[in-house]
Amino acid sequence: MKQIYMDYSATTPMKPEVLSAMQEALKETYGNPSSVYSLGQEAKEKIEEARGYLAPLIGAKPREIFFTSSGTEADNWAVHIAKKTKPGKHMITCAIEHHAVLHTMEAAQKEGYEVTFLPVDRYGFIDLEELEREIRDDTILISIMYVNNEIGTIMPIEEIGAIAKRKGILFHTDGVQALGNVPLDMSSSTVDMMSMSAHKIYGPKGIGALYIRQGTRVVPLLHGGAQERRMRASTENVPGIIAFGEAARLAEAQLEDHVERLTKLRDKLKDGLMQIPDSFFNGHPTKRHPGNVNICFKYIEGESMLLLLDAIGVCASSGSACTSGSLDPSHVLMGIGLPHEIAHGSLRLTLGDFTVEEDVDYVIKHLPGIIERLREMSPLTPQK
Amino acid sequence: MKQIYMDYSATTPMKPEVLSAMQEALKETYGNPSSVYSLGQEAKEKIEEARGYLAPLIGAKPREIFFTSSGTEADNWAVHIAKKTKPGKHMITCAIEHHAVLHTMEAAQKEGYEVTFLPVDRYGFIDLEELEREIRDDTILISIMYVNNEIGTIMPIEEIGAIAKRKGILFHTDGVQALGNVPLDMSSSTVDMMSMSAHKIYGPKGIGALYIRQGTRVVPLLHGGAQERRMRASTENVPGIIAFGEAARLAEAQLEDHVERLTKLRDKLKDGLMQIPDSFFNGHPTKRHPGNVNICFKYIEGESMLLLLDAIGVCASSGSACTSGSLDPSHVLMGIGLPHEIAHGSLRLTLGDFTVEEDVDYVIKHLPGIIERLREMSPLTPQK
Amino acid sequence: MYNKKVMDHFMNPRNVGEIENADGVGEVGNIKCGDIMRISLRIKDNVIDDIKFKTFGCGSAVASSSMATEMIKGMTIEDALKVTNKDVLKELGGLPTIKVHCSVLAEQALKAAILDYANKNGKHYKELEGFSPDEDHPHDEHELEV
Amino acid sequence: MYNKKVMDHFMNPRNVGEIENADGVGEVGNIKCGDIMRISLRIKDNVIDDIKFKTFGCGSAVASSSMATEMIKGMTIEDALKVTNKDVLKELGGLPTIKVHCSVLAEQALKAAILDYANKNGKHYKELEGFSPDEDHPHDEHELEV
Ligand SMILES: Cc1ncc(COP(=O)(O)O)c(C=O)c1O
Ligand SMILES: Cc1ncc(COP(=O)(O)O)c(C=O)c1O
Repeated sequence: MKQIYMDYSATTPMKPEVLSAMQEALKETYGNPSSVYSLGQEAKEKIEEARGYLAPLIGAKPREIFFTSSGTEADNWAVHIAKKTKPGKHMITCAIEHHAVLHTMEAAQKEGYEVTFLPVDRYGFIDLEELEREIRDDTILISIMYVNNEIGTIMPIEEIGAIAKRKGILFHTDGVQALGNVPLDMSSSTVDMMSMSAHKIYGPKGIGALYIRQGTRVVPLLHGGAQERRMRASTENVPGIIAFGEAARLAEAQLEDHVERLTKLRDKLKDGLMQIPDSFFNGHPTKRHPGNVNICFKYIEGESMLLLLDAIGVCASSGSACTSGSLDPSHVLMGIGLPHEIAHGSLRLTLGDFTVEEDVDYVIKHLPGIIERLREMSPLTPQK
Repeated sequence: MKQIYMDYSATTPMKPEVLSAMQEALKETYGNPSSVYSLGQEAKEKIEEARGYLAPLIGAKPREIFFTSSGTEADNWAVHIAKKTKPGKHMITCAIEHHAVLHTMEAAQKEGYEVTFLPVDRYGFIDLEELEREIRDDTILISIMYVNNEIGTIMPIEEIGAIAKRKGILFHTDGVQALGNVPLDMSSSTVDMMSMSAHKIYGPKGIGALYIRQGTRVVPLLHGGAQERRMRASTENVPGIIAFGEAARLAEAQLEDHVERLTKLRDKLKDGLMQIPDSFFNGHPTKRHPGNVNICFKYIEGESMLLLLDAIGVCASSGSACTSGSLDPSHVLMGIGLPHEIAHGSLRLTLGDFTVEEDVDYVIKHLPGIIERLREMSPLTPQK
Repeated sequence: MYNKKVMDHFMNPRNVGEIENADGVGEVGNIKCGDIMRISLRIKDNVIDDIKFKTFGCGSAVASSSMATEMIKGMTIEDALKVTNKDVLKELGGLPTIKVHCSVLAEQALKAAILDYANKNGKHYKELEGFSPDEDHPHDEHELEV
Repeated sequence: MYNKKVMDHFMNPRNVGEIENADGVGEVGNIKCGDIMRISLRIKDNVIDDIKFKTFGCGSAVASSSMATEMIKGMTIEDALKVTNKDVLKELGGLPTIKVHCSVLAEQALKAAILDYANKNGKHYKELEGFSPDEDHPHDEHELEV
């Protein structure tokens, strides 16, 4: 059975070029970059080369990029930097952030910080006036994600950043889903810090980065050795960094094509699936991740849908409670105001560079039967 | 020119089995383990399989093992756990810990914790009576490394742990250099938490683990998703974990042979190099890492030695100021009481599973000439 | 995640549907938690002659509904009331820990259906004493001690 | 880490040694910091006729010692005193940032040697005003603003 991977926002397979760069590095570039001998120094050079590939993808200077172990670590670090370098006890974020930001903020609350979780409208947008109203004298950080990972909405980051700048508040954005999917140019941006992750752009898992604008005070989250200019300790994950660099290089070269091609596929998939009765499209229709389709199907539960999709070779995700391992449907779907019974029936299909039109056609053809079947089994479906 | 790698304590090349397990996983096992579909579930199973390989290497239960991005993160996390779960403001460690512990402790000091840095004797041992004397009512953590990474000394961990246990204090050990080099059995140990790192046992960089004894309260250091039983967020580094598992499996199978073979090579190397005049052996003669030789050569500086060794294909390290990028020679060499002029001339050669006797012979043959050459250039060398 | 037997019951659920003019119907669950189950019964001579279910829920909810109905069909009411969630789990060969709570619905729904039958027919089963179909089933905790 | 030219001067250092009965000798540096340099000079008609060095230090200390002595040999004392650490760095094609401080020794040692010569011979060079061979050379800081 052909496997149709439509969960690119969860993680991506690696591109062949990235894979071979990494495989080679694992074998050859094993020297510790802190070492004096050539083997170590070569590793160090390759790290700088990779930093030099990531920089243009986001319009940054190489020295503004610090490698981390993941997007999660980058998010945690950004909040830590605000806490340790700014005087004040208040932070602002929004209700539909990734847990890497939300739970970090909640941990800060336990330490005595006050956090405002801004509500969002049905598209996932915060109210800019409300943001301004919530800013206090002791606000040290505004953290609003660039692109939402579930509903795909692209936030008005520069407008938010302009407010932050005007008020002199540090502005962080979780750019994990934006990287490689949205044109980014930190050199003309209001963003002070941005989180990134390699495994969302056809790179390996276990490597990420935090962009930190020049002029920002930095303190480490992980203490230890002098790596990353003393700001992020631990022996560098050299092969991971090299692969991240290669993935970034490709993403930069292909960005326009990537967005154009995916957008077409996405809209075709959306139009096809919205033919199914009692379906609700989530997120903004156009201001959205080029590969993200998120739809709720009434009367049915997400995990069941995923299992039946898996049985026909389709990999997808859902914001239902059962798939998140928690009791409630995803906080994002709740955040945009969906009632429980609709949110439980959510399906997220995220397309990527290996998706072809036939895959889209296949899902359009087979999903209606799956929905039908589950609805027949559901006590909630109205009797015909 | 043949390359003779003698810096296994800095990092190791990967074993072929580990490399191929990782290369395959990078390609095939790309599913997100939190996903419902088979591709994700297979990744999840492989993670548990890897945990099951690491557990016997340290005599732990699989559920006591939490994967991290590195030994550094594990060290930071252990200190964090003590801070967040124990009432009290005092911690005890020792002067020759890895920076991942030392600098984490220093960061805690800035937050108001008091830290006792126990001095060590010339072998690197702390005084157990002094340890007991320094314990206070509000001591929340004792953290003493298992094997020192520079001088190779194996600490009397169980004796230290017995004191901690008697006083009801959490006991952490940085086991990064012990893993795979010392028989470990957590099931009969006094250790509550132990840090590990894959790239020191022929696994990849960017993956580590923290052992946490069952019954210990745990809080996350990195907040976000529900991975690692909600205790360590971020999409799992699946290929890294799989490779760590494979490296652990091999280490377990080969431990005895590994120790025996390396010990012989180590002692031969040591005896050969100690023929050089004005040389000082560092660390304990027998209670030491099976592959570690650390010698100071008077009148010369470490980095120069490393460069000349590199020129003949030998990869080694030194605790000289210039190689650490700081002003002083390594805190470990200072900690065991060496004067600056001796510490600057330190050379660490660490052997591993790809080291053969000819490599040892080669170094014994060529190092004297290098020392001689540098001494001739040094203004400190007494005129003959 | 799920073993073969669970997947079989999920992919090919037994006894799906609704019995027309059933002797007893029970519906339990909570839309908030994402699982709702309805069981309808046909009772003949104190024996569960036919049983059908409809379930809105995840894989384990569907599979345990299917398994439970299959086990219960043909039992006397007294025997059926003795079937617990644990028995269903055992027959299924186990469920992932975090999924166990999704399987308690079947036991609850059956009880609710029998209660409905009992109420309609003026019967009394001591196994149902204290049972309330509207009570929430227990959920697992979110803290960790290793 | 080091470029080819630096490595060449490290691997094949020029002017290593000690001049017997030198006209001026200067030693600077600090064992704590791990670099010490001694320069000895032979001066003829106000010209540096011969110069030799001994250095205890890292690759950049040795290479900059070698390069500096090579540059200075044959210069008048006045010209030699104009040679700065920057000139040496430039000739070397640069050093890694954290290594730059290791290269200041050469300038210091030369000055110290000329001072010694001046003191012995009752000479005075205005370039040496305010120079003290025992002053520590500056080191870089350990904080980061990106
Ligand atoms: C004793 C010790 N602890 C911690 C570490 C840090 O490990 P990692 O490089 O995986 O962060 C190392 C090695 O660098 C080490 O030798
Ligand atoms: C928006 C967003 N932020 C953060 C993360 C976390 O990234 P990582 O898995 O690299 O920790 C993800 C993905 O998991 C994400 O989609």
